[in-house]
Amino acid sequence: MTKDGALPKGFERPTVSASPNDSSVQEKYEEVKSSSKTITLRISKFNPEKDLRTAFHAFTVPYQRWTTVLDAILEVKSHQDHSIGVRYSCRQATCGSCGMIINGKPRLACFTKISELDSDVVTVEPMNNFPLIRDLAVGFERMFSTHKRIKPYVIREDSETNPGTKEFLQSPEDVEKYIQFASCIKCGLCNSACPTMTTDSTFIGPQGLAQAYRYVADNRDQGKDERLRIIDEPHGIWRCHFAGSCSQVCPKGVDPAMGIQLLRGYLLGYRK
Amino acid sequence: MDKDRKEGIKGMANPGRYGIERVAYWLMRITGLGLLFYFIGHIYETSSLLDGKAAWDSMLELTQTTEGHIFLALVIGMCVFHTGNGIRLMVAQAGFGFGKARRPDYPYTPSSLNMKNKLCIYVSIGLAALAMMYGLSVMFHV
Amino acid sequence: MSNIIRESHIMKIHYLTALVAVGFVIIHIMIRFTHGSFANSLEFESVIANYKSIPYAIVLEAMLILISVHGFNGLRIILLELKQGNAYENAVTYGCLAAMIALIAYGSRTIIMASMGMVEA
Amino acid sequence: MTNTIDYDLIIVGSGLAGLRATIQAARRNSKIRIAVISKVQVMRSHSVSAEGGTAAVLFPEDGDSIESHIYDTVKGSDFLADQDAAERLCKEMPDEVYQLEHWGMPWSRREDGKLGQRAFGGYSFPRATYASDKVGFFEMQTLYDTCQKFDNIEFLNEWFVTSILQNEKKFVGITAIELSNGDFHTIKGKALIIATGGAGRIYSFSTYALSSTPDGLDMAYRAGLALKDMEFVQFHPTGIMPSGILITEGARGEGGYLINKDGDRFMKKYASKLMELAPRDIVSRSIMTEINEGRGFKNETGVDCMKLDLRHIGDDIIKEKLGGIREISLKFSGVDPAQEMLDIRPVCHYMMGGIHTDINGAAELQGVWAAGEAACVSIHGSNRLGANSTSECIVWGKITGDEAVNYIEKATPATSIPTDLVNMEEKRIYDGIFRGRGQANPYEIKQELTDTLNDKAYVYRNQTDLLEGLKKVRELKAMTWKHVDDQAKEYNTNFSNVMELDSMFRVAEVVLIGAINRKESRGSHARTDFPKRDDKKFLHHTLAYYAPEEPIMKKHPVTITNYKPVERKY
Ligand SMILES: Cc1cc2nc3c(=O)[nH]c(=O)nc-3n(C[C@H](O)[C@H](O)[C@H](O)COP(=O)(O)OP(=O)(O)OC[C@H]3O[C@@H](n4cnc5c(N)ncnc54)[C@H](O)[C@@H]3O)c2cc1C
Ligand code: HEM
Ligand code: SF4
Ligand code: F3S
Ligand code: FES
Repeated sequence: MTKDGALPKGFERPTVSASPNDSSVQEKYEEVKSSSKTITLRISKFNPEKDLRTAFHAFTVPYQRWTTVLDAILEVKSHQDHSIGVRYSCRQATCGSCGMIINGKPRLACFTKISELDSDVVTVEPMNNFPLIRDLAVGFERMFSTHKRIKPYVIREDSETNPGTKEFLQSPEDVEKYIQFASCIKCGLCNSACPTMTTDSTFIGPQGLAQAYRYVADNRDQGKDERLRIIDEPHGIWRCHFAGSCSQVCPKGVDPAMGIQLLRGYLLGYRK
Repeated sequence: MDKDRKEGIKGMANPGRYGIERVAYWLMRITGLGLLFYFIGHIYETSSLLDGKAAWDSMLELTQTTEGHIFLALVIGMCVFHTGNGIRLMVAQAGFGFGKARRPDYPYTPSSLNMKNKLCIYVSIGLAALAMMYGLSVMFHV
Repeated sequence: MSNIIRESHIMKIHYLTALVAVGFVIIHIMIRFTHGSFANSLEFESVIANYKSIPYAIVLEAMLILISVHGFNGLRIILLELKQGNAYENAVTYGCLAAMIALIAYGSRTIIMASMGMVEA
Repeated sequence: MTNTIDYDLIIVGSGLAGLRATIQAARRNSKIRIAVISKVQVMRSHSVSAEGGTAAVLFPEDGDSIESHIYDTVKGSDFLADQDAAERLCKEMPDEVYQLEHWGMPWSRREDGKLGQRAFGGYSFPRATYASDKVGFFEMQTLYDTCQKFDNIEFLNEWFVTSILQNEKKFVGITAIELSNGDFHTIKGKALIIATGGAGRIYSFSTYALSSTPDGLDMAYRAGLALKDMEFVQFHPTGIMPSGILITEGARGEGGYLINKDGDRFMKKYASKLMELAPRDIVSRSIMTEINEGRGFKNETGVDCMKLDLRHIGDDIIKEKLGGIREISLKFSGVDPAQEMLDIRPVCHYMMGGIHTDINGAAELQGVWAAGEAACVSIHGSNRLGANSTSECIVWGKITGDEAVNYIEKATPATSIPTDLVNMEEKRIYDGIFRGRGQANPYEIKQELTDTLNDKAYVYRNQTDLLEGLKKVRELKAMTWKHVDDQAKEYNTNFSNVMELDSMFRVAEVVLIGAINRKESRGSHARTDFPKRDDKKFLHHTLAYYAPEEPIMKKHPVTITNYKPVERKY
């Protein structure tokens, strides 16, 4: 997409002249401001004290090329409806707070630009397959506890150091084997997309399984057998059917589907 | 309202949002179940052998209808797809065919959703269609 | 159930039965073509003749077992994912197991009796 | 309405400092019950955004030395750092890097399998240990995951802590609101570690997470603990336009250039030796000087900016070592750093100041420690060197964890929670804020407040601006902005947003008053009306104590051991 210098969607812009106080840039700016387009933002709202079901409220929001869905939601929260319940923090796709369903697909609000959605109406809903707390905020307790269950840490006797200890040697190639899975920001989008999760809330889920693989693939770790035993249960790794939706929605390129299938290689005896 | 907000079967069977892998996923389920029902029926059907030629023939008659033929053609299609996709899944689930894990670069293209896998799915669907057509041509003597 | 047998063992069986079944199903369908036409192959006499060939009867029996195991385990998987809870899951597991055994028994009766010629005229 | 819970150790804030303290305490004594409380879900703390590196001396055999790290830190601080603290940081850090490595940290490696290090601003040796450009994220993950080993840790996700409770000059507990259901709790504890991070969201153009508001600092401040050196706010030279998201110093560490309108690498004028890798205060000032003298660019949003050129580094190295910023610039600005230059501008990035502590991280109330960015042990003095902050978080996380366990192990039976304090706090937040029916929109007030700081207390400061800023802040404060529309219990972020705003006023005031009082230029604090450093009058820390009307300002001596202040040249 970017190899040939093309810009991501929403950035088809005219060549901006490099000289600064150049009047054309200023004009461009004026143009951007005055032409500021608007979209209709439909936000799913639900207040557990009062409501029996979720309902959509629609707002008109101005946006620019770089406006993200999170920006738009916070714009509404600041100026139109203070009560919107939404979780956010880093606004740069590293904290994993802002997963939600945007125009039908699970995505990070801060990592989805309005302009790339190609739609005049943007609909945001809380993530599916997570218990709803309020409006767009869902409960993560179960995902966190399954994460804990797969023992997500280096298991070996000398993992606590003494003064003067040096590193375990690891080549850049060794790091490549697990770094992809270590990029998980625990946003839960994958769990929300996985078809098994739509009916099975006891499934470990792609997030936890990918983390199990992250540690199994790390050559500093010696806890493989322990971890394999944990995930080899009726609602464990075998409830993945390689539907691939997890990898499709993952905003960080973790590719849980791949991790899960690789992990299965150990259980099927193809890998040691 | 359901506290966990599980999407239920509806969500499971909603392939529109996702890729062909998701379609393959639910086709696999449906064909698996379909085959199981056919299989049970088939065992019941063949058991009529024990009751002699008359019983067998009358049982056969039931299936030698247009609907019966179409149903049989469906079974053939289901069987071919299920087998083809099943073999793909088994190869994939043993961890083959994704290349290696590596540092992801933006924009992220997950290597598990690679062309090889997609191709296998399309081929399975294509083969299933071909087999169904062949089956229909045999059964309807065209 | 899960404390008696690991899920990975079950799934190995699931995959293995599928793989072996592929071969048998191919044989099973190929046999249809040894009779000239599809319709001919379904003639009562040719079917009975097939059953009387002991190797083929063994193929049929194996196929019956393999596919039943595979198919009912598949059903169990789907049902387990549909709903959770101890009682329900036990019911599913044992229900599928029972159905599987019943189907195998019922199918085996046909195969054994047909191959031994215990068929009404 | 009030529920009481009881723990031994309470850790408020779950950034690098909080989690490192948690692990230290948990592994020291498995009987101690630890609560980690954070207003965001624990692993979503601001620390995940740290990008570039963690400083440590790992390769003395290649010519690095602890001594040099100490001196670089002290010199970088413009000699306001407490030198004993800087020494402790540099000495303890190597072991900590290896400890993180043993816990699974995916540090980037050299070909020989050892840890990789890159160049960073103000260092005389490339000693920023890195993991691609997601150092903070991976460190947070390593620490959070390692916490899962222990059963004596309890995470209280999304609990907003509002005040510190004390009895007979001893810490006894805190009050907090559980956001998911709105319940108000008092939590009893024997010891407290405050690790609530920086407060950079008092500036509108900021690299910080949106959750980095000063409520943690404010809670300590209201409890009578001093805030130290708050006038020193670091502006990072390279915040990308228009979002203000950080482009790590590692980008320059890997060889990036800063280019002005004439196509010059203008840094040669300001720091001929270190060029782009001079300390941040110097680079930021250089950029602003260039812009003020008309050699800047205009971003298409109309704001002045400068260009950062990474094109010569090449796509492959950018992908390997700067993948995160490549993603950020592609996504948020539509610029591929391998093809085009990036629009950047100095951006609020770090607060050198914080809760006043001694070298062990102990605050002025018995049983309370502070660590990380929220604390001011004073390692960074008036200007922090890049990569030294994550180091500080980790080292003082560990130290405070240890100290708190020592204290708990021999603590006398807990005194009871004074109900009048709890009632007062309930009144403050519920009657004062939750039931507030003010006329002004608090979100607009917040925008104005943060814009004011951006305008008036930015890279270059002067008396007039600062006074105007203070006046404006007080005007805003006097308006009736205490208004919470949302009266629901569950997940009421409207309520917490207004509480955050409330704390911003007090802390912004301390920043401005500190800046007004310091009539010199030192480190990040550059006064155009007093362009020279003045060691005679101002070689001291600033302390601010809470008083209802206006903070009480005091002075505090700087610890100088080996290095006499000299002029800072790079
Ligand atoms: C974009 C960016 C990049 C950086 N890169 C680097 C780098 O490369 N190298 C480096 O050394 N440093 C870097 N820094 C600085 C460094 O990241 C921070 O100083 C450090 O992460 C602070 O960590 P902390 O543990 O003190 O606090 P934080 O990580 O900020 O955590 C604060 C915690 O306190 C909680 N909290 C706050 N108030 C309350 C309350 N009232 N109730 C309950 N909980 C509360 C928050 O929820 C959060 O959990 C960077 C900073 C930024 C902004
Ligand atoms: C002969 C070739 C066959 C092959 C190679 C095959 C392969 C597979 C594989 C690999 C799976 C697992 C899918 C997954 O985990 O997602 C599966 C599931 C299943 N199979 Fe088969 N199968 C075959 C025949 C059959 C037959 C004849 C039946 C019917 C009796 C059947 C019924 C099922 C069912 C019900 C499932 C569960 C569906 C699911 O898990 O999604 N299969 N098959
Ligand atoms: S694997 Fe990807 S989608 Fe899933 S939680 Fe991690 S980052 Fe989110
Ligand atoms: S979407 Fe679910 S089925 Fe497997 S490949 Fe991903 S976990
Ligand atoms: S706000 Fe952090 S991921 Fe979106």
